[in-house]
Amino acid sequence: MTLPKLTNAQIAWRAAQDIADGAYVNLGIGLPELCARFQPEGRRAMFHTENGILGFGPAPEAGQEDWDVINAGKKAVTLSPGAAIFHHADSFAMVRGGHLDMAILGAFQVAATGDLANWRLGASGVPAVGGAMDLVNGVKQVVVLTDHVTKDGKPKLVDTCTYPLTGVGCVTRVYTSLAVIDIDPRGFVLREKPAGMSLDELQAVTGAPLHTDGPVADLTAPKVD
Amino acid sequence: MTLPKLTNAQIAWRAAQDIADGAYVNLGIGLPELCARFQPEGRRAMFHTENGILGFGPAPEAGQEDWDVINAGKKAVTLSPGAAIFHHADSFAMVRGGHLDMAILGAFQVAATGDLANWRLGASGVPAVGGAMDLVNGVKQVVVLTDHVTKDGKPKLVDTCTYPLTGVGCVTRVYTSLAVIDIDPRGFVLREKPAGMSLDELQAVTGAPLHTDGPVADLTAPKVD
Amino acid sequence: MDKTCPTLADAVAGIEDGASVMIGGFGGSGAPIELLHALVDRFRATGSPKNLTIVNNNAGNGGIGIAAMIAAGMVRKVICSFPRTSQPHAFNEKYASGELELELVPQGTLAERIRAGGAGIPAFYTPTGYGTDLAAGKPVAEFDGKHYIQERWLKADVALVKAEHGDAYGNLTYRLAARNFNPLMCMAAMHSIAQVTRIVPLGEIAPQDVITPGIFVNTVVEMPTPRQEETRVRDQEVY
Amino acid sequence: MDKTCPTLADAVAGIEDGASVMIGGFGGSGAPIELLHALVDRFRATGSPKNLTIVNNNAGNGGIGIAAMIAAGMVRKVICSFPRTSQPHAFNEKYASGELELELVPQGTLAERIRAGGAGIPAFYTPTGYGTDLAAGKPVAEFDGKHYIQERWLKADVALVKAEHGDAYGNLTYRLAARNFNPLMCMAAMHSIAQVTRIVPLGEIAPQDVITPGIFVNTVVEMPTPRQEETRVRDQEVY
Repeated sequence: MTLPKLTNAQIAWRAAQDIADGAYVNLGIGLPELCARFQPEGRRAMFHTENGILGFGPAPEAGQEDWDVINAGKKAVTLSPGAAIFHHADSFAMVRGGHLDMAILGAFQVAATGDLANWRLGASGVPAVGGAMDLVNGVKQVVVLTDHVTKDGKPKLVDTCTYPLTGVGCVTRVYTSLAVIDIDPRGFVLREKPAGMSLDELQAVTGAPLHTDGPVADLTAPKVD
Repeated sequence: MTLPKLTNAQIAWRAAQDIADGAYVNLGIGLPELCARFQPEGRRAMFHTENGILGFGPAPEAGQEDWDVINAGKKAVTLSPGAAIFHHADSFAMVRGGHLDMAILGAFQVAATGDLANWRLGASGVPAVGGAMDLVNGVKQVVVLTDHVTKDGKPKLVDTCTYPLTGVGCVTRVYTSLAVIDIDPRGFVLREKPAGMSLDELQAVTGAPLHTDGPVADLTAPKVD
Repeated sequence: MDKTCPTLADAVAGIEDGASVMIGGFGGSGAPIELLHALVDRFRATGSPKNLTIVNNNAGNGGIGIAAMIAAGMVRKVICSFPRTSQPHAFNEKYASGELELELVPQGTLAERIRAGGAGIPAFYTPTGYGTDLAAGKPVAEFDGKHYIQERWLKADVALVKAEHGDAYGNLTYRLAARNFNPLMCMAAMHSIAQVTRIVPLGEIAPQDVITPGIFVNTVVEMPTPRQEETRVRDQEVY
Repeated sequence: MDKTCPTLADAVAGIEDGASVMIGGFGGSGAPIELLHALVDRFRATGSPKNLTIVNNNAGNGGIGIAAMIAAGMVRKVICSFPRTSQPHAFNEKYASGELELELVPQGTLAERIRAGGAGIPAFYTPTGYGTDLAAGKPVAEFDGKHYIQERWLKADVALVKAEHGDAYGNLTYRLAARNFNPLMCMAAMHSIAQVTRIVPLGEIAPQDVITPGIFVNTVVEMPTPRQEETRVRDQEVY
């Protein structure tokens, strides 16, 4: 079966539609970073990066990089008017102190309890955590962007995470290639799915029960990249 | 008996002779503030004030005050070249974190154990603590400047403080109107006393035993004000 | 996103009865006197906000600012390090009569508790106050052979601060040592209101010169001619 | 009082075997590459300092800076949040062979532990890491119905940082987001050494523009032409 999946850019586009004007937002490395491209017209979020910039703008032209203006992924960004620079303790005061409205992160697994695993696949290899554990415990709303399944087709939305946890009960919304899902005390609550996919088909690639709560909308996104 | 007492300015002068060049020093409100006037030639200490200035200079001319450049006693000071301004948490990071070399404070009582009482005379009245408790627990060396006795002739250097404590075992040196005294595990160790006063006479106005440890020097100070 | 507000009265209109209010400044330096007077005006006109808990290093001087709030009867409790001032009569009278509660906190602990509130640190250990009356009832712990007491974060519903420049995003700078408690209080309050001498266009404050990033500020109101507390007290001004 | 030092080699001459060394920067931004290379030179010439514990957000990239120190065999342990980089081979090889110990710390906890070390706060509570493998063995406490773990301060013998301007008293400014961990590390080390692009006369840094007050700095050395890590790694430079 070929699933009617959104591309990564489309997942980011869909998530970006829910970022409010003026929201303070931290975008994780990789897929979440793409959200910055797709802000709806008339809205401007204030993007935060752990290394001490609030209100940074898009990447500079190649060759115009200033390597003292970078994001958490060590990519060059730019300073928009009204940006602020601060040290790491102040940066994580913003994070831990509940001042950021939203953290948009990637995931290896998300559990129906809101548990998140996104920092380590197992006991081997070199572990690296960065700011993920701070973000999931401090930011007001933690949302995850991810493919709905792993490369070999296994569910990434699960009953219980089998990989080491990043945080306990922290995720409240997931945007996947196949669904928009809220997490509340019942577990996964389906909000959107592709029009061409039945609830049973979606449930078959999801590792924990999908609840519904009123009508499920169609998951759509324009062609973007 | 008229005691051969140093004046307040002379006590401050005597203490100032022991402030090293380049030392970072916090001067308490009142008598300790006078030390800044008496720095030996060729030395320059860096004075710290709790409200967020390091390296302030003398008071401005009357009428030239800038009320955003004040010390902990809310008196106007000036900014010397090389001064720095910072917020209160950073200011007390300097204090609590052991970055200041010396705090020079006043006292109601100092005990032979190094306990200090200087913030409250008893249960009545309005209590006020300011930064005293932070200073005595954070600064590398805490010294006290005080008259040797109270206005009605009672010892201020005592066996056990009867007033509420500011800090436990924190004072290591006391400059009084009649003596220079170190505090070590033995208790008060007399270093200097007026030439015209016997050890017995000094002991009679001191509330705990005065030990000696080698010769006791003469306590002298020029006429200053 | 525009955090600017046209008037001092509008800026303080949302403060509710019983609110905890952090007030910046050390003595008069950095004290948002005009915001406080707008609050006194509102109280006189409407009876609100009352029963306030205020957090400041001091507890008002003379007849203006915090002293005017206390004298007006808006304040139930003061959390501060040093209520003694050159003219402390407003505080002293209400304190002596039992109308005003006092929580005395060492100055560095006060600053650190406020920072902790802003930084999401619910508790920390400090040597400050160990073995004294101000440690009464607080947990004690030993680290590396030395004793420390546990202190809790301090947060507030509102912060009122005085800054020099501010922009529409809420970025602030402070004049010289008027910085003091102000940046910390902006971090620790649910709603931070800054009176600024000048509202400047976005970008006029260079990113590296911002002292309080706008994320910590909700409302910016211009007060181009603030009069310093020290001058007002010298002039025996009573608000 | 003059904290300036004539050469990079002199600046790092006092660092001892077994020392803990905080190294500023995030990736290449704010990384004191030239000071690190002076330290590598000294190790190659004398065999010292060795068995270092280094504290940084990362663990070296390519063949320069921290990666060169690790490859040279000077480093026994790394305390960091994110050892993965674009070219992590120096770390990965020594880590895989067991020659290098790793203490992994969440980035915000790392920053806060360093600040706590500088601020005299021996321990604090944070929600970060609660319920995860990185909380193993740490005390847990509940405040207001939420769980937190206790973290200890982090101090070091030496800090090596990169600043933009510095003066004889040790006051520092940083270039844009090169600030990152540098001011915190200056606070937390017994001896802080700053390479600065320019040593400026006292007073040229206005008091309100000082980012790191000189009390936190012991040695200032001018390095007028620092080359950024990103450029060196792109050029495949190996020190």
